[in-house]
Amino acid sequence: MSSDRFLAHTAIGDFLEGLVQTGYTVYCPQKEPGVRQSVIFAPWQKGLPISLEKATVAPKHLVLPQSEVLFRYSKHKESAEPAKQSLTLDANEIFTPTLLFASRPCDARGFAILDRPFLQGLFRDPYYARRREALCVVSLTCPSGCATCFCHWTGAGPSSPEGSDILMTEIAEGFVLQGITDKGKELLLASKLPEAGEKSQEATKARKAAWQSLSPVQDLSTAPQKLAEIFADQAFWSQATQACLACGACTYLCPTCYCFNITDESLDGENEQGVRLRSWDTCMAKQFTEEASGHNPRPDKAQRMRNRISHKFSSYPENWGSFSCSGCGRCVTHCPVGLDIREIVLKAIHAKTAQQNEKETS
Amino acid sequence: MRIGVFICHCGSNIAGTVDCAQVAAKAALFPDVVYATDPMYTCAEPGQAAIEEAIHSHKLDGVVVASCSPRMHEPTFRKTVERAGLNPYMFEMANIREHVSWIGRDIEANTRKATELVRLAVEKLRHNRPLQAQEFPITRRVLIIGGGVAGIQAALDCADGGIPVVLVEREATIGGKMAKLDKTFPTVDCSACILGPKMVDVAQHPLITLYAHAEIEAISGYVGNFSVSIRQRTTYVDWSKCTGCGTCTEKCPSKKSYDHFNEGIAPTTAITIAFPQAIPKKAVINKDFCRQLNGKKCAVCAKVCPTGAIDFAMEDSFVTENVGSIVVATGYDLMDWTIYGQYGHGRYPDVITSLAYERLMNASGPTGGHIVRPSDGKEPKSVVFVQCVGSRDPAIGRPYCSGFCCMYTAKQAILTKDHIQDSQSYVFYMDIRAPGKMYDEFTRRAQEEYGTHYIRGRVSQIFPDGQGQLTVLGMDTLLGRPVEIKADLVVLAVGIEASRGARELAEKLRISYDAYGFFLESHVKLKPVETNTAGVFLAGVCQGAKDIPASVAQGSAAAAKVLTLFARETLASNPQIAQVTAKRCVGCGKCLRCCPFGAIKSSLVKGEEKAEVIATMCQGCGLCTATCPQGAIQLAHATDDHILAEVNALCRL
Amino acid sequence: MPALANNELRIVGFLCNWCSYGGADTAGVARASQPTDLRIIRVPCSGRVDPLFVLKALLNGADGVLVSGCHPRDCHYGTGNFYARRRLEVLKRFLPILGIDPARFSYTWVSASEGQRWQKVVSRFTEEIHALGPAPRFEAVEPLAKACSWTQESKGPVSVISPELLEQLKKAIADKLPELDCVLGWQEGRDLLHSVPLFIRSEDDLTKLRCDATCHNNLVRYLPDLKGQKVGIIVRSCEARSVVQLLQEGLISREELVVFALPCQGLLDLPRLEEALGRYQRLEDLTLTETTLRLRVDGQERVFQTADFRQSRCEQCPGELPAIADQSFGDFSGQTASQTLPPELAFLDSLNLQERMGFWRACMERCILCHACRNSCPMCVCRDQCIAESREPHWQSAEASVKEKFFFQIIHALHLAGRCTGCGECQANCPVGLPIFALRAHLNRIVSELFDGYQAGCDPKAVPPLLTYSQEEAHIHERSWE
Amino acid sequence: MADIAKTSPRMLKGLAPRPMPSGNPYLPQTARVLDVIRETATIKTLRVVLEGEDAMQRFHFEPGQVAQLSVFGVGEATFVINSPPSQKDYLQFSIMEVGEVTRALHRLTAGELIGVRAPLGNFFPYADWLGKNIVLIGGGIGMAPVRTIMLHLLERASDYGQISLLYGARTPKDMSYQYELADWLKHKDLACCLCVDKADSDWPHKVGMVPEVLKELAPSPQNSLAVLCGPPIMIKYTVETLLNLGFAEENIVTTLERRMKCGIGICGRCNVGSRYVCTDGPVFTCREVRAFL
Repeated sequence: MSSDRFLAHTAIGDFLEGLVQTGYTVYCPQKEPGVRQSVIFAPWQKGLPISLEKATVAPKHLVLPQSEVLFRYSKHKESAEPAKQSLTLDANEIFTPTLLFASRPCDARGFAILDRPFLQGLFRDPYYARRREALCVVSLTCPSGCATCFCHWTGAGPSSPEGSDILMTEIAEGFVLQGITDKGKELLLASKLPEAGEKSQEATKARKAAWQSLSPVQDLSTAPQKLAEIFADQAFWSQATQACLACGACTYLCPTCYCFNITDESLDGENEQGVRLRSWDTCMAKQFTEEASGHNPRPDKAQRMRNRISHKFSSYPENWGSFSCSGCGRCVTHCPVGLDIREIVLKAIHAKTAQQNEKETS
Repeated sequence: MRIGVFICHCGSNIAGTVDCAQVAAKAALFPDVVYATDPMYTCAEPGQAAIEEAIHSHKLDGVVVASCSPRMHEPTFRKTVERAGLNPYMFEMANIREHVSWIGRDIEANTRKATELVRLAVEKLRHNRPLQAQEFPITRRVLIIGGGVAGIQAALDCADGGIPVVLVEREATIGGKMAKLDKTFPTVDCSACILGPKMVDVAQHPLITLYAHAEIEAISGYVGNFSVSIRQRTTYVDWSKCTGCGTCTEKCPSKKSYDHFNEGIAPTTAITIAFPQAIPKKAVINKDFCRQLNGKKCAVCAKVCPTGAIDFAMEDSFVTENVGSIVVATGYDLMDWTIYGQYGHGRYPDVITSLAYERLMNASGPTGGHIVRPSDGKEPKSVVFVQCVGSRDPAIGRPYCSGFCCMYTAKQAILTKDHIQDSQSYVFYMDIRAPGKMYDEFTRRAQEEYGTHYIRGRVSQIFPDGQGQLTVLGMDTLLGRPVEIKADLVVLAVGIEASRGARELAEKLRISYDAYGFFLESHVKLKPVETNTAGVFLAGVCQGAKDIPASVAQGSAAAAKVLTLFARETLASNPQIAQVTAKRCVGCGKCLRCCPFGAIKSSLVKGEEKAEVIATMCQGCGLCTATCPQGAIQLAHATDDHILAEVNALCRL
Repeated sequence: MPALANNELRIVGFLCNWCSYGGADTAGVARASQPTDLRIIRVPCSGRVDPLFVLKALLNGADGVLVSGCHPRDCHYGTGNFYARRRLEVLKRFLPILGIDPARFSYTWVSASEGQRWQKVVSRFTEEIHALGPAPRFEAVEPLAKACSWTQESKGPVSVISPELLEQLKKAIADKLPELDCVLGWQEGRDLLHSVPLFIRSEDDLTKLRCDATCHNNLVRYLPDLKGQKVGIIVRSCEARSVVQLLQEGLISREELVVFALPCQGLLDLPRLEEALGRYQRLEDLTLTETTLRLRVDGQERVFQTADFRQSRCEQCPGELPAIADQSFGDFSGQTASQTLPPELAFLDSLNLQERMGFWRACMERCILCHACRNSCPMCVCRDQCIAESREPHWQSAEASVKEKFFFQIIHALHLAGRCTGCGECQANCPVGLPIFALRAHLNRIVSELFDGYQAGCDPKAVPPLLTYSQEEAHIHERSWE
Repeated sequence: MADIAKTSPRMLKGLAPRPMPSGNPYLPQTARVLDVIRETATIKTLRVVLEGEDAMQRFHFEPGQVAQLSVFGVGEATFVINSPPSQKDYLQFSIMEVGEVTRALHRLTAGELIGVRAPLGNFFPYADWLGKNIVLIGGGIGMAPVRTIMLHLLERASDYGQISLLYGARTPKDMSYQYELADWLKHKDLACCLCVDKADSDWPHKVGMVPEVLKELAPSPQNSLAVLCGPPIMIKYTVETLLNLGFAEENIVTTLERRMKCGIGICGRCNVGSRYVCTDGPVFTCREVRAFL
């Protein structure tokens, strides 16, 4: 039996309310006022308007929050014998079921990219794992490309299912929801939504149209190798990064960047206590790799940009077999100085290696 | 860390309103605290010994004492922990007496507050690092400001102790107020006879450099190394040529100058030598009265001066002296008594100040020691002395006692009788304050032997009776009836105030002063000579009312402090100074701009400009730390992290 | 510490060691009874009190903060309290924009002899704080989602540089280029609407130069990093002020700099334009006049009135170019500043304290701490050494709570007091569109009020007002505690 | 569609997933400071004991593996366990005071509680070295990892050829483990050579930088393997010397130091190219990491 369901535009509120009733915390894009309107994934409550625009910030905070408590520590002792103390460590282990509604396929693909290092490496990250298990991703397929996105270059597209539990495609009066994973299918089957029936074909058509509207694909398949080749080409990287402000906007907006920091924060009260926090960090910051001695293996922004680009298009692929970029284009849209990752990668692909240069000159 | 906490009962001073045992029990739970106790007196010998013992037995590496103000005993306890082998800066204090037990009665609230203050101290201590003092050389010279009897005593004691002295006196001669006095109580010694030789000693002492008619322009530096700029106010007489012969003063045609030294009881010439025993005995032109300096043709003095010392073009000049210590002995001035309407606002010539009366009685004064009425030159037969004119009078904001008026009034009454056998003196007094050695006996002599009539009460009005006498109306509060006295002369015992310019000088010295302008000692009881600025000491009335022997004693005490300070070749710098983390410094120079001491310079570190602190010049104010946006310059023991730890201890949900 | 029991409130006092701490001792010695709420932190000098300590306390649960030092002129260190007076007065006036009641903070002077005055100050301040009650907590206040209106009173034109003028500029740069390491300008970015910085190192680079109303980046941001190199820079009025400010602070060297000045009528507000434009794939053509912007987007013609999309900061631009240009091009006459408040500031002014706090709270939920505001600020010279991220000193937790994010914004704003030249890059580059320029605009207003109309970036010889003092402050009036 | 390199993911190759004792790799074990030994002006050695019954007995590690030590409220830093695996009474760490965490570690006193996440990283592949001559070279604080492998090898000296040690420091005062040097010097299975850059008058051993002294000692590369740990600048020049002496790159084993946070190959700090020092290292052959030295 097909799990495809139809969700009328007018029924979104009821559908989400139903999910809230079953215990989900529902996150959906909401328009926030500001200098420019930003679209943020925020907890939904009955009555809140939702936006179907692509969010300004990727929803990775649902699996990797801006900051989270890894554990609390506290030391205890008795007044009578203050020199003798004991320690308790208390890890956070409660994670509530969460549903992400109307993310984009590039957002969802971010989760798939994060899953590998967090879940499939030598160590399994328990915090990520629990949040990820508790998360159900409902992605809205894109009707078209935009000026800055390039998912189709990175091996995906406007309706790629990777990372999503449910894909939803907008058609005339609403959406067709299609279960991708078992989790997604079960959710749809359990829902009160009507079956999509023939509307499924309409959705397929809409997806095809979206594909066709995209700009031409650039072939990035040689990127891992080319980036490895020009790794030591200081001039290339300096040129590519001279305008970079070394802020973290690109990495914090990115659905696939997962660098983090771990710090202790003392919250000493009458006894010694505090938390160990994990918080977002950016590999574009100088302090990221600076050692206590002052030694820094990546002292220049050129080396840091090289690390970021190489990680996405060379070393992550080497380790995990796929790019660590879903082509969402947020880093391009929001870079204060308009640095364009597409341009840098293409330049790298077409850059001449030192050996080639040598050959030409001789 | 292993911190020990000691909650002092201070007898019942603290324990009376703070549950010290409970504070100690709570403190034991604080982070890094391994030992907490509540002794009766921590500062006493057994208390200090107990701290040392605990440091050894509990292997403490930091100590917190909660007791009185750190301004009092911080140095004491630093020494205590140092004796036990700790760095003296691994110590913090919580002030639970002045700031807790003495200002609140609610035991529960006090205990809670004390507990929090202890926690603040523990948090601060947890961020402390051992600090090492640096040694720096000192300039073994002393500046003494003010050449009254206190300053003279301090100067002579220092100089006799082998320390070069720079003595700066605002007037043209040293001697101060004492030089104006006729006799001194209670022995009725001749003031000039006992002070004169000391003044001569000052003039002749090879180690004393005297700047008279000079003022302090600016002071920079710090203990051991002050730099003082002295303004030599113009005298229009080249003192290097002036021999003090006095010819000019005889010939000067401008004979209506106000005579400051003689309190204006008679006019003098525009060019004067203050008095025959003046040190230095040099002439000074009073610019306000000199004809030549006021656009008229004169210059008589220049013509008669045998050495050609007169110089009408002379201007103020400046000298810089480097010294290691400063004694301030700027004395006092009389308050402006003419604010009192009941005494005639200064309109009646026969109502004079006690200091003017001293000049009337003085054999070297304008009247040659004959007591006469300023109005008509007749001998007064009825003299009324009014005490507490501008002292102990909250109505005009002067609640303090001027200290020595009761005694000199008794002296003046006695001397009046000596001078004019058939005279009768009356004294209106509030209380007779005569606590010194032989003092009370002296006031009794005035009454019993010299028949002075003491009336307890205030004078309500003085007015001329139209027949050449003054009517003095008052109240005898002992008898509870009004009194009316016909007086030929009324002498007001005018209250004292801080010498004019004292506040400005305090600002230059960076010392504090009280509401009335008297300089503030470091501790009322235990540091009456020291100030809050290291190396600056106080002597005489500038610190508060006192009589001659007390001033002399304090002058000697200040000298002793200077000699103690200079007993060493070097001084240990305060290690609580600013330190730069070169890695964080971006060389923006904001700290350089703000530092009040010029103690930060820019230096190149690996080709980059970085701030560098000059350790001996930094005084530890921390302005740079508050200024540096990167937190690159941190004041040791008041670092951002220290203060944040305290803020966090108080404010964190 | 648990919240205070009974009715006590949390009041923190920063007292200088020499005067006020002594004054409190004197009060104690005199057994002058006082409320017990106040907790005293002893500091060497009131000049040591970084205003950020006060904000740290206020944001973290203090109901009131009191700073007390020596009376002006009596500072043990000579001038510490003079600096403190300026900084603390700026702080006091800064608090309302954050939604904090300025009555929760006070500063005063108490000498070591003034035990009675101390008693009076403590009692009065404690009474006042009790009258205000417990302070609202930033993290607990109701978020206020409210947008500020961008409609503007005055609608000026935007900059269009004529081809002739551009050629003239290019020629001048080409002439100078041999003696320069590089010249900073702008070029077309990912499409015609988006300009990005250009580092001109060759004649070839020079052909890409573009200087129109789409060029919003403040290039002065790069100058401190290029110290030691000989650099040319193209400036308009706003950039020129940033250059002046850096020169004033000695962070760049005039000798290493060649300034090419262009007139400017105004710049386009790209974030708002993008919002109006909506999602598009291809921008095919752009024609810009002073009044009209014509775009062809995905085959469709779109026309915008530039006046509707002129940057709000251009309304406040004094227009005048500080006298630092080595070479000037075009006509600089004709522009004067309007007296209107920046719209984000006018908006905040229209809110009450509680609403303001709620507004910022809602904003901070969106802040992702990317630091684009800071890193694009030409005056933020600490860069890698920002105290918002350092562990020593440890001003901030890494926790991404609204409180910590807000504290970061406060650090950035306060560090710009008297230094911000109003270029608005902080706000323009915020990916989530937070109106943080309001904080700086408010500080600029305070500085102007307190220091005789002082504006940063106008006079290379001026001293930033918080790095100096005067013994008598014309516009700072000490409160009496009577 | 892009067709990117479909190489099998390398992360999983060769190394089995490593569960942590708590099941949560971020959660440290509690340990109590047993002893603090002042080594030099800037180096202290901590001996710590894992809390809990049998915790020490159950704890296994290999020489070269590291631990993340926590001072709670301050943070974590990475140190090699420099006691040999056979030492079951305590774990030993030598710590140079350079930053916030090391400063806090230096302030610890016996009896205080810290956190330990260990063992992390790979280790010296001593099983592959059987029968070989081992040249151990340690400089400064780099003697710590050398100490653990040295003591481990000496316990089974008969399985190896000649074991020799060259330990250098700046001055005699900068030498750690002074209380053990005499034992090392007279150890029957160890050829121990000490050197300092700058000697005082009663220094009986060699004077000179490690690369120079090494050149003078000239160990034979025949059937030999060099283990080299120390500050980056020393590594750089000593590698050159070893290569000149004829040691092959794959026979020079060294340890890399990078700033680490997670210690489990995720947080993105310690990578050199596609490899993570925290999981793929810290032990590398010179061949693997030459470009990053």
